[in-house]
Amino acid sequence: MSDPMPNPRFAFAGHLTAIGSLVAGAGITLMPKDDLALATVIARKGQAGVLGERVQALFGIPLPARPKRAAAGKIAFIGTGPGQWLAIEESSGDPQSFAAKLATEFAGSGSVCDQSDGRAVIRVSGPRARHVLAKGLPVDLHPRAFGPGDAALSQIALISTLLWQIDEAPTYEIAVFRSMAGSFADWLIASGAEYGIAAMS
Amino acid sequence: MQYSAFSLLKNALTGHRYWKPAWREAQPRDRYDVVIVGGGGHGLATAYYLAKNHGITNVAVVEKGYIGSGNVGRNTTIVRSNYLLPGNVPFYEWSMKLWEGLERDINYNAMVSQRGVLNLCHSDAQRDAFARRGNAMRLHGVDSELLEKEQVRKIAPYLNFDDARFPIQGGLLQPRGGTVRHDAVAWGYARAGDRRGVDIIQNCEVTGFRIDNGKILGVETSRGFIGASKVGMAVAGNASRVAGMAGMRLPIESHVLQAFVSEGIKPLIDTVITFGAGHFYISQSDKGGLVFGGDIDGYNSYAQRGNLPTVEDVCEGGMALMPMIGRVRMLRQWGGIMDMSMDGSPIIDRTPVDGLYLNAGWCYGGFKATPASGWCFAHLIARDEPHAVAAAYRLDRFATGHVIDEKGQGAQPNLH
Amino acid sequence: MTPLPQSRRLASGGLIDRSRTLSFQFDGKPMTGHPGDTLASALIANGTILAGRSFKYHRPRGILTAGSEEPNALVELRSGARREPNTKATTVELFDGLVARSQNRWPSLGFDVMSVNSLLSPIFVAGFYYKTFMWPAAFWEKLYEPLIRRAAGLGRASREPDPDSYEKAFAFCDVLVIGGGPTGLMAALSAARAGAHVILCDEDFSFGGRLLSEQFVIDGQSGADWKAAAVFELEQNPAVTLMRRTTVFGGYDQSTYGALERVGDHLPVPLPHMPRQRLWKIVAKRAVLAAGAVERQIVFGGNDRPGVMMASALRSYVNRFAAAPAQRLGLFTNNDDGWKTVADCIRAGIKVEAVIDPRPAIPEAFRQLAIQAGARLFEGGLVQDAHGTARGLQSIDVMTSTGRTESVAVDGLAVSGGWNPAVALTCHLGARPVWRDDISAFVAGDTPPGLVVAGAATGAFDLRSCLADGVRLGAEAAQAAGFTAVAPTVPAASEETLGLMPLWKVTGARTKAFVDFQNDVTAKDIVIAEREGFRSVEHLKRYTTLGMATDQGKTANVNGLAIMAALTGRSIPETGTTTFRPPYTPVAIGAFAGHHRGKHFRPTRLTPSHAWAAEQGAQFVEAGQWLRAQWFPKPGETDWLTSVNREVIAVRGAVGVCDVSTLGKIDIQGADAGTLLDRVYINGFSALPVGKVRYGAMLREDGIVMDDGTTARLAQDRYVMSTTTANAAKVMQHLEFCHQVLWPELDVQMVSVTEQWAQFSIAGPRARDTIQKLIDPMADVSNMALPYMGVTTITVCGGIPGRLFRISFSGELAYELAVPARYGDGVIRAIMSAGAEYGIVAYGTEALGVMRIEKGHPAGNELNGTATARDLGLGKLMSQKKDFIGRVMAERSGLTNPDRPSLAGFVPVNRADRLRAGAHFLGLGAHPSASNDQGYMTSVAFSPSLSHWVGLGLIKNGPNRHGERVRAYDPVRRGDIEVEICSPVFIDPEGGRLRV
Amino acid sequence: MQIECPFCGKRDAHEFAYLGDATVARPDPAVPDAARAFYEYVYLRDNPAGSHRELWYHSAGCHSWLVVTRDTRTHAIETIAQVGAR
Ligand SMILES: Cc1cc2nc3c(=O)[nH]c(=O)nc-3n(C[C@H](O)[C@H](O)[C@H](O)COP(=O)(O)OP(=O)(O)OC[C@H]3O[C@@H](n4cnc5c(N)ncnc54)[C@H](O)[C@@H]3O)c2cc1C
Ligand SMILES: NC(=O)c1ccc[n+]([C@@H]2O[C@H](COP(=O)([O-])OP(=O)(O)OC[C@H]3O[C@@H](n4cnc5c(N)ncnc54)[C@H](O)[C@@H]3O)[C@@H](O)[C@H]2O)c1
Ligand SMILES: Cc1cc2nc3c(=O)[nH]c(=O)nc-3n(C[C@H](O)[C@H](O)[C@H](O)COP(=O)(O)O)c2cc1C
Ligand SMILES: [Zn+2]
Repeated sequence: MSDPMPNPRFAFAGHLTAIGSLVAGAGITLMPKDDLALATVIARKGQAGVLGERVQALFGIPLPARPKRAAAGKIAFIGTGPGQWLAIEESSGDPQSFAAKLATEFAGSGSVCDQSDGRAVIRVSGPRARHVLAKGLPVDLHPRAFGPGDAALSQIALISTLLWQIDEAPTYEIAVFRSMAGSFADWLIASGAEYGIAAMS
Repeated sequence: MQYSAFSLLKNALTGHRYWKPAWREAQPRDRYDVVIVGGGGHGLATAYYLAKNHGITNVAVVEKGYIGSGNVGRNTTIVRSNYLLPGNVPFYEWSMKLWEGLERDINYNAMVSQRGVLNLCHSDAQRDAFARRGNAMRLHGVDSELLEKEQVRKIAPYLNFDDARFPIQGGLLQPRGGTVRHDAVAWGYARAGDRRGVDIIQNCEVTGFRIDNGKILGVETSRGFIGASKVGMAVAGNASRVAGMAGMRLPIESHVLQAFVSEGIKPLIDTVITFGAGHFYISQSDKGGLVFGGDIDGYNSYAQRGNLPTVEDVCEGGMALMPMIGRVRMLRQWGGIMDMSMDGSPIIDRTPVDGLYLNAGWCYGGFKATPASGWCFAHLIARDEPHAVAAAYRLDRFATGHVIDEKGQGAQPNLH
Repeated sequence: MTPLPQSRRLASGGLIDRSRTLSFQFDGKPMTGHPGDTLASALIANGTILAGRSFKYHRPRGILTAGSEEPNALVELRSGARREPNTKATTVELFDGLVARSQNRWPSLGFDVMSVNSLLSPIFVAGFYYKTFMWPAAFWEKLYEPLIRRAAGLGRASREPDPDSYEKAFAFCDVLVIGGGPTGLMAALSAARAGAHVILCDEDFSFGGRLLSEQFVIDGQSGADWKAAAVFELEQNPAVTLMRRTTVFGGYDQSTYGALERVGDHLPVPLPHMPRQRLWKIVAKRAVLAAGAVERQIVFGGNDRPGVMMASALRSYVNRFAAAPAQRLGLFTNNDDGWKTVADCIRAGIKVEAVIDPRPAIPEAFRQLAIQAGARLFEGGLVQDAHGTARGLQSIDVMTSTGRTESVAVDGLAVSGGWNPAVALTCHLGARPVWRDDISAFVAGDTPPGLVVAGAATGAFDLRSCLADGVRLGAEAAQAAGFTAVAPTVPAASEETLGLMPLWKVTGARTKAFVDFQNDVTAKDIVIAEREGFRSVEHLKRYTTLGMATDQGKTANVNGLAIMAALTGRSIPETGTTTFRPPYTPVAIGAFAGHHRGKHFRPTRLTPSHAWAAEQGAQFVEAGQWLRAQWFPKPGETDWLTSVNREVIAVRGAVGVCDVSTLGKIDIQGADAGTLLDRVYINGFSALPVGKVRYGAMLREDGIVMDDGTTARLAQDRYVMSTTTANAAKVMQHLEFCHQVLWPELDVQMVSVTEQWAQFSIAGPRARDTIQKLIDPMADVSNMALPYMGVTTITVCGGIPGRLFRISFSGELAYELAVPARYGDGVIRAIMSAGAEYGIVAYGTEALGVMRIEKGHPAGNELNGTATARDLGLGKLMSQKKDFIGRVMAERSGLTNPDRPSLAGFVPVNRADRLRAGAHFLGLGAHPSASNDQGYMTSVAFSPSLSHWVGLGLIKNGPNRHGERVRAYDPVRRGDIEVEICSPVFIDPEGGRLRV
Repeated sequence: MQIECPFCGKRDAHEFAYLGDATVARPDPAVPDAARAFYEYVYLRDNPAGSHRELWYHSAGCHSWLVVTRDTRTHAIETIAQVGAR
């Protein structure tokens, strides 16, 4: 046991290099969100109410019953299905312990599963973000139909996606299965190229 | 009037004034020995072979619309006998043999074009599966060749060999496979049947069966009752509806399959090519249109039309396989209602009703079967016993477990 | 060559930008035009009359229309890889450097050898090919068909990959307005004023529709000025999206519309990163179809001669494009609208020689107009024949109302046979149009939910009603989408009349009279079709090919069915129309594919160790969507077998590591997790102790094996299931079905964790030694603490939390180590260095396959969707004590017959022989025939341990025939060898190595 | 075709997997003629032209199984509900 703990390799590593020279006049800005702890939380049979109370008590967050993001501080819950949520902890130093903590807190009312590595999350923002996403997302992102706090489970370029809106900039965050981060980045870059793309890390 | 270059010339000289209708506009009579429900390829072929092979000429084909308005007139015209399972190979090969002699038999040019059918493979496992299939075909005396990538390149150099998501590794070729002009099959059988005395009754919808004591007496139609000693159902996508009129439930769902044709272009694609990994197949019609298709839309439908995602899916396959067709335009899309059976294979059998026979479950592959289906269904109706090459197509096979599942998808019709 | 001057360009007027000149080439000839021109208008301005050749007879053809209904003027646009066959010159927006070439002619458009076909036309009538070419049989493929194919088709597609890119996009709106003529503009304004989110599409590059082509006055302004103001207002409204160059080509279920935007087609090549075209999928709450109407032909002799043009098109060329298609014009119209041509020609200085109007009495105003134009007026007259050459029209034969025939010299003939409302989009969901006698045209019948029709598309052929329709229907659409419409004001426009007298076909023509121009269907073909019994319109269409060309008969179909109606004595509505299908105008296949071509055809899934494997020079293989390392060639290894043998030997002799993260992983929790597993697996899981792993197989409800894999119990109420790579999604769906649909009462929670974990198989006698070096030093992984089929949680590499499963696919002492995926890359590097001293190798899917075959584990090739658990030797697992999915159906006689092909091992009798998967088994000496077929080889591998090939296969009664010899018959690869049936387990049948 | 998932909202049918007839019910394996009952459950379908109750799975969305009542002649959707939420 001499070697130090290996460095993590994040899902978008090496997949955004094609942005290269597309930066001019950037209509969208991409930022991989490698610092999120993610966990799926599913209510146990008949325990959704109890679970909701636990979440409210712990985080001050009302569990959304729809595809919505409810957040307080560093914590957010997104409705991903009937009785199912994706719990998120921002700038998490130790993603595994987030799930572990939730599991303990929700024992008996919710089943928790760490997904911090299962989903790759990228932030897409900028004046052209809606135009770019319209090239793949079959969901109306017009402010009248979709705003901060809204979320959607859908598919972009044949890749299952969970998208939520953070602010009116607009800023979106999109979670895809980790293994598809490369293909998703390819699509994002191809679709955003005409508007210019900047990448932030 | 016999069709030939000579008769064509002769009529050209007389201003084409003396051609006769290809088939008479028959009016329903009170009764027939046999009534065939459905004026598609199978129904018309059945009537023809009843007359020709069994001497039963007091036959009517009743069709709710115009003949050929069903799937025989809307399919991608591919004929082949590259099947895998023992229940299927002899039957489809018999059909292939009948195609080879069809035009002289019925005196109608159906443009049987044995230009070859090439299935592409993209992995070792697929190649092994093709070897298994090719060998099964050879065991029954059917032509099949397993091709290496370079041999495929010779046949179709324009395929995407360089930049493919699923690189082409080889293929299975059936040189005798090819295409047949869809409409000509319906018209040719209709004309040939008519010449042997068969009545072809269009715009006559069967609305019920008259059954007494478990025995068929005839059919109720939109144009009145027609008596018959025997009745054969060959209504493809409408099988459940029609069989339902006789109180039967079938192991069938009706689904839409779309097909597409491009604007006419000069010869580009000389064989039939199927890209299984991309759900795409294509050939070029003699008129120049690229005729192509892919998967079924995937839900029960009688609407005879499909939706946009399937168009996209099919064209994605096309562009992935042959990126030079990007600027060729799709001219038309349409759909046909298919009788998707629970194991992907057809049914040619008696029914619980005495004298009522069923021909159904052809899925998206019954065009190639047209001659043999007609031949075997006629045999079954005439002799009340199955023809040897169609003996596996029993209705009770689902209950007994003798299913014929080429794709191994089980009882989910939209996956066959 | 310097371009010639634009000899037919009118001195003034038109909506072209004369300040800029664009150069282009047609058939190599340099020409010029202006922005605002189409290729067709520029050709006309340059005095080009001949534009194409027809399909069958190679007849010379001119430009007939000014829109997307054009049947004649089809060109090959651009060149090389960008060559676009069959492009309508009438819809191509002129750009600088445009190159176009005429089609279907040889050697040149002016002199086409194939025009002899026209002489053979008495033979080439409708359906001729069905009647001949039957003898001798072999000649079809060799002679007749190649000839027919070469003659058929119009343009040539490129044989090179399309270099441009395409994309798709989604749009949502309250009101979609299809068509931006006066009706559409008004509808969009009215909906937008109510606050609705509006999308307005027009296939043209300019909004305005007929306003651009007619001399209209609206609210006292010119049509063009009114349009400019309307467009300006719409542009200022952020809730309105204006889409020029965008054809709505199809209507689909639940108000989804397909539209094609030609983003870069008006440029020589698209700009960098600009797609050539974009496919829009528009979901609209409401839609207003304001697509206008298409003017139709009249069938008379020589009506296809270059120089014959639709009257409305002629006005488009004159008014919009300032180009004169003729200098001495004849006008043949059966309605008032056609008369607009006379006034416009007077204004443009085009001589109208004659007006032939079949109506017995025409309004006095028109009579005056004819006098003003100095035109001869043939009231109640008919054009019987038009005469001319490829270079243009020379004269027309007019049959007067008194029955005399007179010849009039003209160089152009404008024809108006009336108007067909553009109803196609109302019919895409299956509705049929209905006949209206007052306008002699089909109009929309039932419309799809949410779609209304407005303006000329409903048969309202006067501007006033069009504007009023737009106002009303735009407001209603907005209202239906939840908005409050403001009080409508309808702009003022002058009155118009139609006064149409139906006229389909002129009798007594002496020359060929065409119905469908592109496909060369003549009136006589329809007569023949009728005679031969092809009387249904659908039969007529298919037998003669009427309406099947690239224009889908937009100008022709109604004439064809009217002629058939007359022949059969039925009315036109009884005769009916053929079916309208999408697309409204043809759409490039590339546009439907969008981004999904080449490597992007389907998403690619990469394993957590992908980057590392690529560094190692791994050979990758597509496994479904995944890319997996197939083997890791070492320098000097040139063939795959050498590498794979080395990898296998290393695993069996020392240790190897393989990324198995692609296997599906499903986390299953809840009080009833075990119960659910009991019901989906054939064997039991509720009694599995915590910390243990069990192999399980699951069936479909029809009794056939669906998938297999191991499931570990992590806690009393928590399991993690593994599935095969291929079936991961299918199994998840199945479990959700079982839970949500069949047994909702169970307390179970499931989620896929496939992507959360990087999972490595570490296998071989030194596997434990290797593992030991990686894990938390406190953890005990001895055989006692973690025996075969045990599972434990650990930390590795100084703190990475992981799971360690003691399971083996290879048959060796083996572990599967799962760590969070982000550490996959680091951990495989750590494993490699930990194992270095033992000679660790990385192995790929090939070596994995070899070892599983050596161990007789069924996998993908055996789980073929037709094999039962018994067939695969898993019969013993089928619990007798409980119900499970597939249990009942698995007992059907056809599935329990001992003669079914079942799993066995195979070795070549001559050990040097190679086995091949896909070979069929025949009895020794049996004749190769289907009836002697006993099964087939499913999987083969070269076993480096045994130094010969081994195989698995399904053969009749396999388990009871070990020791027997059969033939492995493989004619497609010329193989035919003797093999011996044996146990499917070739290595360590007692399983001792697993348990050390 | 657009299907309005009760949880996710309106989505193209492309996002869903189709299973078919929702009116058939898995028989009790303990009934005496279980073989017959299962045969009918697994294989026989009414396949009506008209209103059809059918199962769809929102595979690219919330993973709900839905019962959709849809007219097979027009594709018009009458009702949609989460399975079990009758
Ligand atoms: C898009 C598409 C592509 C295809 N491609 C191929 C292919 O490449 N190769 C291949 O082998 N197969 C293909 N098929 C399948 C093939 O077309 C069909 O399996 C076959 O045509 C079915 O047999 P049929 O010709 O008798 O059916 P149909 O032509 O459908 O005949 C059935 C007839 O019954 C009539 N009918 C229905 N109900 C009644 C009633 N109550 N009373 C009276 N008449 C009634 C119908 O109107 C219809 O005319 C394809 C099918 C489609 C839709
Ligand atoms: N008097 C007559 O006989 C007669 C006949 C027809 C038209 N008109 C005149 O023409 C005008 C008709 O006005 P309107 O607005 O109804 O029709 P329009 O022809 O002026 O406009 C229709 C517009 O729709 C577009 N379009 C058609 N199909 C489309 C599609 N699928 N996708 C996108 N765009 C498409 C066309 O490019 C065109 O710009 C009136 O001014 C009327 O007086 C007169
Ligand atoms: C093999 C084949 C080739 C076809 N080629 C053409 C064609 O060149 N032009 C055309 O308009 N339609 C073509 N069609 C489509 C038919 O017009 C029609 O859409 C199809 O027969 C289904 O009928 P429906 O659309 O009337 O329902 C073709 C159909 C088939 C089966
Ligand atoms: Zn959903």
